[in-house]
Amino acid sequence: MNGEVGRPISRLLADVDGARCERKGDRRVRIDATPENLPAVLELLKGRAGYLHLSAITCIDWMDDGEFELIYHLWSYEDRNLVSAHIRIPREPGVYLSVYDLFEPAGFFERDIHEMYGVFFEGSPDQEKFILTEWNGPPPMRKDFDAEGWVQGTFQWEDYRPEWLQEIEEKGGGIAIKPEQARANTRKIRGWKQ
Amino acid sequence: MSTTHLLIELVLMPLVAFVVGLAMLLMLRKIGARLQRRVGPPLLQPLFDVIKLYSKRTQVSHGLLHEAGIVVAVGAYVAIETLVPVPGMNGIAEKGGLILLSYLMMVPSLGLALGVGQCANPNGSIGLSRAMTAMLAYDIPFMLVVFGVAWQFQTTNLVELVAVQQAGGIATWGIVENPLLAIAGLFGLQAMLGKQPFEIYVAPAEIATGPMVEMGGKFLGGLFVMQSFQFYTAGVLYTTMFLGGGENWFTFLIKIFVVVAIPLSVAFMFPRYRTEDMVRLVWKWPVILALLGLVVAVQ
Amino acid sequence: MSVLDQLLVFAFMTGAVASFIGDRRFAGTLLAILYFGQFLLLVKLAPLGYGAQPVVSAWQPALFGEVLVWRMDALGWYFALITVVAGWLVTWYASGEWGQGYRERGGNLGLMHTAVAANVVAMLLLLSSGNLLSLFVGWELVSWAGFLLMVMNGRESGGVSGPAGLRYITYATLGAMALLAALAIAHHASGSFEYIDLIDAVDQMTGPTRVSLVIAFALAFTIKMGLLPFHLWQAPAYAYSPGPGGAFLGAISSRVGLWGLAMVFGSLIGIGRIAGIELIPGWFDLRDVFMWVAALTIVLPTFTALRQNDARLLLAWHGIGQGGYMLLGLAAGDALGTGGGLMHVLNHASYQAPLFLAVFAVMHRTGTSDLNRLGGLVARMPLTFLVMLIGIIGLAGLPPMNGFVSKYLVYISLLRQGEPLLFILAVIGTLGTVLSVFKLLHNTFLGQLRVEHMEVREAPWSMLIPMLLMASVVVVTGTAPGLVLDWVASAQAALGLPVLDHTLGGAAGLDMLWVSGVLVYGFAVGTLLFLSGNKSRRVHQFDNYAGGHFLTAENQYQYSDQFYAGLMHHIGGWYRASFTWAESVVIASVDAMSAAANGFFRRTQAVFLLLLATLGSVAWLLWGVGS
Amino acid sequence: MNDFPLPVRAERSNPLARVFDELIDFCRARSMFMLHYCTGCGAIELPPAMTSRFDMERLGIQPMVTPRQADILLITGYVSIKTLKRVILTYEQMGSPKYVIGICSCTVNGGMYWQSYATAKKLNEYLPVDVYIAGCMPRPEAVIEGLRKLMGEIKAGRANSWERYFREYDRYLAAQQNLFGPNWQTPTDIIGEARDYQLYGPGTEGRHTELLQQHQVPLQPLRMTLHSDVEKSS
Amino acid sequence: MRPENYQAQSHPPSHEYELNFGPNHPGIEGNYALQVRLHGDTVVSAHADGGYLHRGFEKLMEGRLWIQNIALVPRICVPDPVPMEVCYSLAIEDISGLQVPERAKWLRVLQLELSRIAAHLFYFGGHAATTGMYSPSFWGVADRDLILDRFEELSGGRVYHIFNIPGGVRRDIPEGFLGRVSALLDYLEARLPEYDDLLFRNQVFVRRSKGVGVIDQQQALAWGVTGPNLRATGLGFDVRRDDPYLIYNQLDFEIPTEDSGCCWARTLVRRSELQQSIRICRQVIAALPDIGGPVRAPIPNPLAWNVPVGESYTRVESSKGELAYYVLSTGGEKPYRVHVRGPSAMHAVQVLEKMVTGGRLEDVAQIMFSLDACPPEVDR
Repeated sequence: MNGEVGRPISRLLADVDGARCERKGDRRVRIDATPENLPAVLELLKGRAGYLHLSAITCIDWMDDGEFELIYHLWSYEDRNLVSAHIRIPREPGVYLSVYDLFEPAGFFERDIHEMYGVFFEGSPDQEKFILTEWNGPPPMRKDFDAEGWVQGTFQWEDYRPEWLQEIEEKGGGIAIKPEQARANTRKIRGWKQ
Repeated sequence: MSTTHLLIELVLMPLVAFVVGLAMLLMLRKIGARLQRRVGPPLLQPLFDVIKLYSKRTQVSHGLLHEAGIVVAVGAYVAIETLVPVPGMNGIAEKGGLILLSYLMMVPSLGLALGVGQCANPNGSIGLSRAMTAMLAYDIPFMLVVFGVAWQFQTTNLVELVAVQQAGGIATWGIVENPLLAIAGLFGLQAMLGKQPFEIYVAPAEIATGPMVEMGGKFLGGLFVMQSFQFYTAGVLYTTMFLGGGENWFTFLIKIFVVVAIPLSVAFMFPRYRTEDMVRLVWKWPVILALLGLVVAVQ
Repeated sequence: MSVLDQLLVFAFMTGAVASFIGDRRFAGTLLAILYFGQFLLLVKLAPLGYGAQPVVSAWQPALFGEVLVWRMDALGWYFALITVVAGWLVTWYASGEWGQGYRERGGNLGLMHTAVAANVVAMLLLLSSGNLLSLFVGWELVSWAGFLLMVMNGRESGGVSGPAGLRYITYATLGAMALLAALAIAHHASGSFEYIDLIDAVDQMTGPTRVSLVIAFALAFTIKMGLLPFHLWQAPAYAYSPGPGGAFLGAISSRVGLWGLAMVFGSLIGIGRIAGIELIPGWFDLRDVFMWVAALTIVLPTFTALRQNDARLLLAWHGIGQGGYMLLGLAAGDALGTGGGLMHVLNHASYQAPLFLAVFAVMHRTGTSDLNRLGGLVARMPLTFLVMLIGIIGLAGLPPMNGFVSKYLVYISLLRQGEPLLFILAVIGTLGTVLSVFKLLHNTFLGQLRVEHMEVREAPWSMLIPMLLMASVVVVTGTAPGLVLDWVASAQAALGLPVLDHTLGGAAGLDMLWVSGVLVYGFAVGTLLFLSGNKSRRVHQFDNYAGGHFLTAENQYQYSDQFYAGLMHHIGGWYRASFTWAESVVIASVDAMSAAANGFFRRTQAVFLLLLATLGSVAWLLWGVGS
Repeated sequence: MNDFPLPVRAERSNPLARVFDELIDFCRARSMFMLHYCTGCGAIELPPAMTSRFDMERLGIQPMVTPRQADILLITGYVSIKTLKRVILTYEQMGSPKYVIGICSCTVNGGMYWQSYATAKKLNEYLPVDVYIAGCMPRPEAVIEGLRKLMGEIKAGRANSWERYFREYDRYLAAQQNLFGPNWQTPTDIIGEARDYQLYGPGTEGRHTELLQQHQVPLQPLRMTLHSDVEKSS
Repeated sequence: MRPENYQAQSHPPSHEYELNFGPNHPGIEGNYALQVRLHGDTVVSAHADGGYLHRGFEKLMEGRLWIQNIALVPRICVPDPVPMEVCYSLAIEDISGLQVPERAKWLRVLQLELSRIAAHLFYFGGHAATTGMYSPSFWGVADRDLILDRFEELSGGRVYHIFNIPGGVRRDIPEGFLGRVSALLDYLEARLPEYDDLLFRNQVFVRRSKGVGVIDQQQALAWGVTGPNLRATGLGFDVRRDDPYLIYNQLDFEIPTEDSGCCWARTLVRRSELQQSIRICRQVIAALPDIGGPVRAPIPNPLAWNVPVGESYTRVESSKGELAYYVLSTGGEKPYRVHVRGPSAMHAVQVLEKMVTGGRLEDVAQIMFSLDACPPEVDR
């Protein structure tokens, strides 16, 4: 059965323009869709192929490309197969349609992506903050948010110099680390804006 | 009885009650610990707790009534202790009686309710509403039991009750003469002490210990004292009604500890009921038992 | 002119003053002084309370050839004392800021004063009636005076008081009919309206006559008293009367029914004879009927009160329930029971009136008596709170207040007579009362102070002092119940009932002096223990445990609606099954009847038609309730 | 770091008073109520410490539900900024003497979340910490050992760091404002409390408390007012 | 946080009021909050409030080496950490095509199931405590500690083992380990009847939990419920069987289900699962001596390991339900994106809010616990 699963999906998606289907593993199928046809793809998957379970929605920030990638992971209890539908939406303004009316779990994932990436989902029931209710900074999961830099700027990394260490240092011992040499500095990481 | 004698008794009786009550608190925790395969607290733990709570630097109060509530809760029990006879000391037990005592035992709860009420915390208020409901529930079988005992021995006077039972020996004990009432009374005791499955008004997982929610320092300490009095009073009252009171302190202490140990042991083996389930249960079995016991008593 | 005459004249004078200048600013004070004069005259009659012979009025007018006689005995004096003190204190209460406020709200203060005074006069006339004829005259006066007080508050009560009053007068007319019937039977049997002749004649009566006489009397009096099943009129009628008027009515007015029953059970027919009328031979006699009616009257209205969300209605329903204890005691028939029942009259008046007044004080300051719109007022109205606290402890019947003593006597009486079921019903009533009054206190004074009540002020002294005076009666007679028991014993003697053997501290093995003493001692010990800790630090109510959250004024952090939700999950269905259904039937029928009566009344032969309509409605009502 | 060293319990000259003080300290040490607040992942090692195997109750330690009832605040692991606000509120609501135990490395310096934007790093900047128990996570034995150490400190009258919060409130408030913004406030009145306990020190008020007082609506306790009192004031 | 408004003008009548379950509340599992509005004791509405345990794992992982993240992942779900390690390792192995030695697979299964037993023992105590019965939690936590002892022996850590790494496990089992595990399983099996007497057959407990917090199968599917909570509605879905990983397809075990979907059913499912896990462990113990070979595939220098470009969505069955990792590598020394799909994220927010609404105050904590949501997993 496993090997056969890929084909029905590709047949199913034959009518949808611009949706490509690719088998990645025993029970994994990757679909590349467009923002326009994704709702149709999902509806087909749910309605015709029994993909009832929205396992997750993943968001990836392709900052260099100026795009967000949204991945909808669907599972079919009947086929025992997992489909990941990928789309890319422009990073600005970062707005997409909600699939809440198809999959109720999307409510949580869209809310999560909204606060972590700032992507707004039209039609989602609740886009209020959930985790970061007391966070005023930019959406932190965006690649251009420098968490380490923020930490350096916010918290005082004063030297750890308790009295006993001061005594030792006065006697010429101990290891004094200068702030710029401390490990808590920002290292260059690919894709990060400094 | 001379006045000096009486005054000494008035001081001594609450004091004894407090000490024995603390020992009962310890017993509660020890029983729990043993059932849960633990060692449990050291011998003087309840005393440490009370002293520590009274010595807290911060004593958060929500107003005069909050403070007065604790005073009433503790004070009313001090008064109650002088109304229950113990071996060698009758205090002023002859001036009251079973019915007075049953009603007087609501006064500490009322005092506590006032104090909690001013804390302005709905958790506490829900706890109060549940405590009141529990009182309505268990007092009905309990008052039936009181009626039955009073009818059985033709008196409501606790001193006479003890005298009658001691004069006749074990055969005239309430528990022998009317075991049905005794069982119903034990049921009522479980609910009166507010232990599982009737622990609805503390219910930490639901209302965060209900009435105790805003109590800290000496307020909580007062509640500890009150609870120790409550255990003691319940034990003594039951012993007086059904176990012939105390011939001497040795047997008396054994009796009251055994009486209190029963509900405390049961407590660790059950979850709590929902309020309406509790009311239903308490209005069913204990009431039926007590009514049957009444029939026996009246015959 | 005997002292009784002076008293009656004084009372008439008070009424006259009230009706002429009652709406003046100083009228309240003047009237309070006049009531105080009545009170002094009653004090002059105090020997009655200690076993003196009845005082007879010099004025004995004849009516249709029959003489109207007024004579005050110990029982009448006892009730009159309560009446006059209640009238005095509620008038005092209304004399200051409350009266002004009432007038500003558009109330007719003069009419209210007049109505209260009329009630006092009518009740004095009734309580000092010396034969059946004067009894009837007094009875009618009391009914209509009460009606006046009930219906005059139409605008302020939002139009509720009118229908409530009409319902009352329907019931009252039925009662009057019954009394008339009793009079007819009595006159037929004894040939006169004198009590003594009737007492003699009762022995010669045939069984059915005696039964119908008892039933006719009982019907008249139980309706006024609001016993089951004739209790439905009372709560709304009292609750929506203007404040002090409602307090007066709730405190004493309906107790004239008990006075009447006491006469019947005591001197006129005798509880022994009533117990002799066996319905199921060996099992159930007429006295048992009274006792069971009383016990059910304790339980059902109390649990109706538990469901009320309006403080006034809650109290009014409790007033009905408390009547059950009085009748239960009276019907028990022995010295303890009747003593407890009679003592409960004073006790009830002493806490019901301040409770009503406290609720009206809260209303005066906050504008509402809806328990869901109040809360936390203890910080703003501490003395009113104190009054209510003492009141509810008395009402709930917990030591050391006086309510406990009278209930205790009733309990012991039931215990000695071996009545476990009645006993437990009485206990259930007490427990229900505890629940209900705690809800009243909690929802009004405890919990979170609502933001719109932050600036509320304590009630003025003109309202506080009368309340505190009455509350002090609760405490004093609770500590030393012997003070009242003396009067009760005299009343028992006057009625020919067994006399209660009592001391200053109480009776039947109870010594409240000691109990109060050890309570004070206990509180002192508790205070010492409390003070042994560090000084407490007061915090604001927002500095509170909320699961770690920050509380603000936007949080609704007060539990008041559905206060006994858990209990109601269990017993809530019982209300729906039996009680509210019956109530709605009666309300609907009474409304219909009132409307019809109103229509008829506007026709020509008004009186006749009104009578007809009332009779019809009464018959229909009886049928409706009975089925 | 410690600008204002705390005095150890002053020895009173009256021997009876000394015995009394020692008794109280002994009871405080032998009866520690800890708050039932699982702030972080270290909380997973508390149930073993409390339950049958390690049985904290034999040392007189038992969990309590609300801050009012508790003596010890166990910060079990990293505190996110959102939690830290609640922790501070909870700490201020607890009755002194109160003790804070920082469990897990994260409370010491942020631990393995040192670069996380969501967690606060050094707990003792925001609250006075009595004992740190390092480890990720410390074993129940270590937790109990830490509690025993605290017991010893209390018994000796040295565990006074709760006074530091009153004496140096401005410093703690500074760190709190730095993290939570200038609008930060709690419904408690620390300065008033410091005055009450005679713990008002030079560091109690300062620049940051001024900022606090500018926007704080002081929550005066609801005093019972009689008729006459209000009349006068209004 | 709300603006600190201490000066509202008036209050609506208090027909409804608010209660905060958590973050500091014994009725909440961990540092999480549920704000409920109540009328009487009936919940009118509920609002889940998370983020108290937010550490920004996904952000942190983007900033650390592939191998460093192994230390980070178990912290995402504290009571049941092994599935996190295994799932993350599986994802990397999937991307890089590492072949895990057979012995390592069996060892992973052993750990996974022991971890599941530990989590379930923890859960029983928690569920019982919400209904006011504390003895099971004392027993359960103590018995769980025996499992932690074995983990400590295996890995050196009681709670966080960090024993699974991409390519296998860190080292082989110590001498006599299997015998000790076997003895532990014997002990646990012997204890089960005692748990039955105390908890699962306790009539008061049954009365409290039966018929409370019901989800039917349709709702469960629509709301994305997984794991034991889904199986309690009668649908026997288990990632171990339906999307098998490691060697689960070679094992003989059943998927216990219940039909009623109430709190009671959820507890019973977990109780039966505990037995099944013991069964699996016994099979592993029986098979392991015969499976030789290494326990770890050779991996490049972990400090300079650039996992090849690729993505993987890997799922395992944790004790709470379907746990999935989406891992994306752009060929760098650090992951470009790691997305953790915890089962609790569904259960503790939408499902909890819906189930609590209309229920009773008494049952709020019980429903929360019976869903066995793990707040750190929600907050990440």
